Amino acid sequence: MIPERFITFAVPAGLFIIAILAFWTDEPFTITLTTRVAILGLAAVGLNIALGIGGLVSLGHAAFFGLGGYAMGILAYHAQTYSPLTLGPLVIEGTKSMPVIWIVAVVTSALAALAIGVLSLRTSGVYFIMITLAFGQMLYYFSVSWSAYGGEDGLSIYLRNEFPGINTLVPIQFFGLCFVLLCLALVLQARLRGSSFGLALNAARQAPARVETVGLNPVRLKLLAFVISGAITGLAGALYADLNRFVSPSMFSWHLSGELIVLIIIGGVGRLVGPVIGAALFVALEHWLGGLTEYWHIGLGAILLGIVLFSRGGVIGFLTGKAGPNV
Amino acid sequence: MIKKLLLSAAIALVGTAAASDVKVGMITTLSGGGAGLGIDVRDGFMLAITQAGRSDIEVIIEDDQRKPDIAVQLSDKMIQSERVDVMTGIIWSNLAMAVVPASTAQGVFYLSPNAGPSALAGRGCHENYFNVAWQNDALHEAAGAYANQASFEKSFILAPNYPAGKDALTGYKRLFDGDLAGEIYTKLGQTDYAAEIAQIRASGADSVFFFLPGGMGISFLKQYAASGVDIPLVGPAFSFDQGILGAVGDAALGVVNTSQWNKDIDNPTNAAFVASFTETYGRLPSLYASQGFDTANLLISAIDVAHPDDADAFRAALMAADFDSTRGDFAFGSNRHPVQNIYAREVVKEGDLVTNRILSVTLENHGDVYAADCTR
Amino acid sequence: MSEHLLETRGLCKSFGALKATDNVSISLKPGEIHAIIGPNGAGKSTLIAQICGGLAPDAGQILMQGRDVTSLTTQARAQAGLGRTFQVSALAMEDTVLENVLLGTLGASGHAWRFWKNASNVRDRLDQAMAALERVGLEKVCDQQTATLSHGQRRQLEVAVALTLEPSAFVMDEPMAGLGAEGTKKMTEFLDGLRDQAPILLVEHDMDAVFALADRISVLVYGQIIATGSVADIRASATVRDAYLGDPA
Amino acid sequence: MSPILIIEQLLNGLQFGVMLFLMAAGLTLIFGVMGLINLAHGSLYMVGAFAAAAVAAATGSFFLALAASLAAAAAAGVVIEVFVIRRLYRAAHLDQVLATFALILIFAEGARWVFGSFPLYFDVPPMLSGPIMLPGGVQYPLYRLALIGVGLAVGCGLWWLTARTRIGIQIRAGANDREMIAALGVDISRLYTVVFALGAALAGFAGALVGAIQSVEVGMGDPVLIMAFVVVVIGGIGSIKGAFIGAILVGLTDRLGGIFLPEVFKLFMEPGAATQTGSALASMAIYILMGVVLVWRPSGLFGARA
Repeated sequence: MIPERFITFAVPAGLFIIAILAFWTDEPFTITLTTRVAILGLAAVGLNIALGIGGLVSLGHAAFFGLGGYAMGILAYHAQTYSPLTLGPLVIEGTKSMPVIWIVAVVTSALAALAIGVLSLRTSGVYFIMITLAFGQMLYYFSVSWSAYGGEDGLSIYLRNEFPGINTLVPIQFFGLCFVLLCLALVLQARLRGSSFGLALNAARQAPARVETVGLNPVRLKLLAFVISGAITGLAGALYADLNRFVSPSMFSWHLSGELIVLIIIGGVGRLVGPVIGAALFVALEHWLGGLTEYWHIGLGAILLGIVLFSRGGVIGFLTGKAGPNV
Repeated sequence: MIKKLLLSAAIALVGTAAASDVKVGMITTLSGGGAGLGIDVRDGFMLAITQAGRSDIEVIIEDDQRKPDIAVQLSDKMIQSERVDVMTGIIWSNLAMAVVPASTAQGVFYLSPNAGPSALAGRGCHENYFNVAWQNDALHEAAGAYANQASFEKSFILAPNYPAGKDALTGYKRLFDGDLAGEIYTKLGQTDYAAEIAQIRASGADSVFFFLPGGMGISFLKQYAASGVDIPLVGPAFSFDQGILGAVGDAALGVVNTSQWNKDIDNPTNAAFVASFTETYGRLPSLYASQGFDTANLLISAIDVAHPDDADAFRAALMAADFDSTRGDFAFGSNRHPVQNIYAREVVKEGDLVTNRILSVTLENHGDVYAADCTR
Repeated sequence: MSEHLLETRGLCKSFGALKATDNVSISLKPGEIHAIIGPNGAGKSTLIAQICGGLAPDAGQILMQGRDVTSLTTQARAQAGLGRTFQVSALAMEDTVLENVLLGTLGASGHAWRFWKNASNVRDRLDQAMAALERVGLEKVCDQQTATLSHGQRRQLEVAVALTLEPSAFVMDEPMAGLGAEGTKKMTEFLDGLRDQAPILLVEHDMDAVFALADRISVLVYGQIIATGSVADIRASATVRDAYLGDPA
Repeated sequence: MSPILIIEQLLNGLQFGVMLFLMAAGLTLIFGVMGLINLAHGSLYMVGAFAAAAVAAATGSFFLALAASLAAAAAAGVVIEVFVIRRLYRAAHLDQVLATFALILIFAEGARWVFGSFPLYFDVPPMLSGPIMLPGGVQYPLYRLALIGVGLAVGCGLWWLTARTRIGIQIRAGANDREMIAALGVDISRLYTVVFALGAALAGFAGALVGAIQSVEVGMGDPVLIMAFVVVVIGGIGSIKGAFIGAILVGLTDRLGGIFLPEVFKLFMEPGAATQTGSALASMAIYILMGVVLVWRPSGLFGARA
């Protein structure tokens, strides 16, 4: 059995080494794939805070991913066309600066998570799942029918946005940026999990009645977790949009919400680096199975069923021999 | 086993050694909704390559699942990892917008076998981007022109609420001289058109123009036929293509639609194409299959003149369009989009088979209005 | 300030035609253990839920130290000094014993809005938590996962969590349930010593424990308090015998 | 807006609503009785439509096709209940979500594998095709009218089943108290299989009925599934009555919103922009309805518990 602490350090290190090796052997596409792993991992790390610690099975996290993406898309579109964004009396200049875009993405998705959270946390269990799903779909349909930013066709941003001191068009440099953000999010989650807030949130998942009777409000704890979670997933959305230089309503699709949950389960629910393992395996599967057969989704579905029915705790649970938290 | 491995390694070595080979990357939709279109383009394209017996053209085919983000990643892979010379295959305008500008900016040639968004035909055109199908507006404009020829005076027009839908209605209105009885945008992916049909009935229109690709069109046609409304329908070919007609059945009979191709266009290339496609794949070719076939033949004709590494010569060879098209005459306009005839077709029954028959030429040597904006 | 630390006045709650709580007025004085007994279905759980805040009464008031808390939430009542244990242990089973008690200390501090510093590195809280564990005799197992505890230990842990709140009144829902003879004896001794810290409203089925501990007993039958008095009064009461004690169930 | 148009739109909303009800009823029963969230319910809808299209192509009989849709969806329901779902009743919702999501992938690609990528042909029978003149001069498709009738009949049937029959009593008991039903000596595992098959058959039946006027293709169940979720949330989980009222509300909101919102915006905006804004808002109308219901009643209109 492998200690979880080892896995926690080995997985990000492994991802980094693969990217560096790909750089040396001049395989830029492999770097692009590792970047994709880092970004999807980051999105799922966000979801894992709500899901793994708080027990909130959100089937609508694509909403935040998409909002982050559109924050990037809209700002960059206005910068690219040199036309400011006018909202009534408010005139906002577009920007190509990643740090500004990130802040906007984080704030927008946090606000959306607050609104959706306030409504959905009036309920729990299956209601919560269905309501988050429904709100995600609402944003999907809205983005499809709101033609100012391309509607279904999406928005193309011809050049990646800028980060001071870095040429983001070079694959390895952009990977580095995403990797650093992923590591920061992992550190944040680790600290959060051990903090007073994490302790209370974790207890709110397992025994909400207990949390109430010691004088804490479990709904508020979960709401804050949902907001933090949405904000991180939103940041990932902005990066994903930059990776593809393109945003479209498909970033809001409920299949993506489902896939984010899939990433977490493959790696191990509530485990720190579970989402990163999940993202790595998912991207690898997509490319290998996808290369083998057009019908690779059948294989993916079968693998998922196998994980649910026979292996509690995902890859990390298997490696450490310990089942994960119960959500 | 080891021998086999050595052999394949040797082939691989030879493959990379032969620098004059042309690598073609095809990204198209082979799984999920709308896979039928991608499969037709692929089959048409590969039929042409096989018939030409060209072993110096290597085609790498990938499935974009109709997801723009997947398409972008695949194009990164094609360019960065496979180092292809030419790309092709994309079906949908939104995927094309995600892939084409970035690809052509990296020096790759792109030949579009289906999508023709206006943004890439006008100011956003690129010297390495060639459209072998049509500019998106073309078939809709032809529908408007047909409505004039049929002396329609009051049209009800509808399309899904997304950019291609808006282009469609704009295209129709551009050439249609009559008035509009109503103009509505439906939800993308909508499957129930009872409400819209009720509005059509109440509108007093003498004709209905609709652009509802894929499953949407099937639903609309079936429901329209059942509603008892008998105002004549006009639409672009997308809802009447051979793959879809099978699902619509008799409900489509008599509907006039516009297309740049049909299986009864009378030229030897087309006759041979229809026969060999039917024989090879066991089904009739669609519009999309013909576009894939033409794209491949255009490519072959250009490679015979120059290798894509010699970009200027290759580009000039593409521009010459010196190949036998299934459409008969084929030429590019200044923005590298087709200038071609667009026909009005009627859905008819041939025995048990519901299919299309050409009525007339609606627009002759038709280009597009965006060409003037293309300065590159 | 009222001499009653906890009091209900004319509490009523109906579910359709069923009167689960019917004009219940009880009180808890400093230093006492006040036991509520009654047959199954008498409405004990409904009563406790109203006192602790999970269920809103149809009529009547709940007061803590003379202050009306009827409209306050469960959390607010806990912060006002109400310590509660559950009939079925409500504990974070995946967490360690210490973490469960630390949760109580968070509640005592009124909030959990600290996001960076490790929760078990706060000196005061750790001391407070360990003190509570020592009181109930669980300090040796503080690093064990709660799910590995025996049933009796979980009951003790429930009490320890409530202790960290330093409540002014306890409400305990069947703390002896499922404990063996030995466990019941230990728990009885422990509660006996606890009453000086804060009085206890005790709902219990184990009559031996009730008679050993209670200063006062109230008998709840069909949602009504039919008698309140000392152990001797209740033993002697004919009404109670007829309605409840004489009943072999 | 003429009164005739309004009546026609009301009928359309009603027709859409009763079809949603067939989907939502199965979902809400399965959830109410077994506590299971079934994302694959949309796949069963698709199975019904594909089975109907295949049988109609082979036999030419519409009614055989309908029977086939019931049988195929129920059989698919039994198979997935026995091999997958049964292991998930005690599992966390998360596992249920994941497993049924996996089933969606398998069903969607499986259907494409077997039936190919093109939509299938399935049409209304001649005896039900064409329009009919209703009193008041409203011309309305006969088939849609039949759908409304069938939907209402199924609704009554379900009401009778749950309120008046032995299995209905077991279902209601199961929804309220799982221990009690075990105590009554009912074979729980058989009851679960039966309920799941019933829900699946209803979904498949809806798929076939609607498939005759729409296109039968892979992925056709997804949008309906999500709307059915909205219906269940609005109506309250486990309540057949709630599912019915919720479905009619959602059906009417969706259909009327799409037509009337753009008209409303035309009152104070120029027509092009009004159509745009109105359509965009109409696409969100049912979700806004859901939000309002949630604020007002978190456990739905007829839900027992949140």
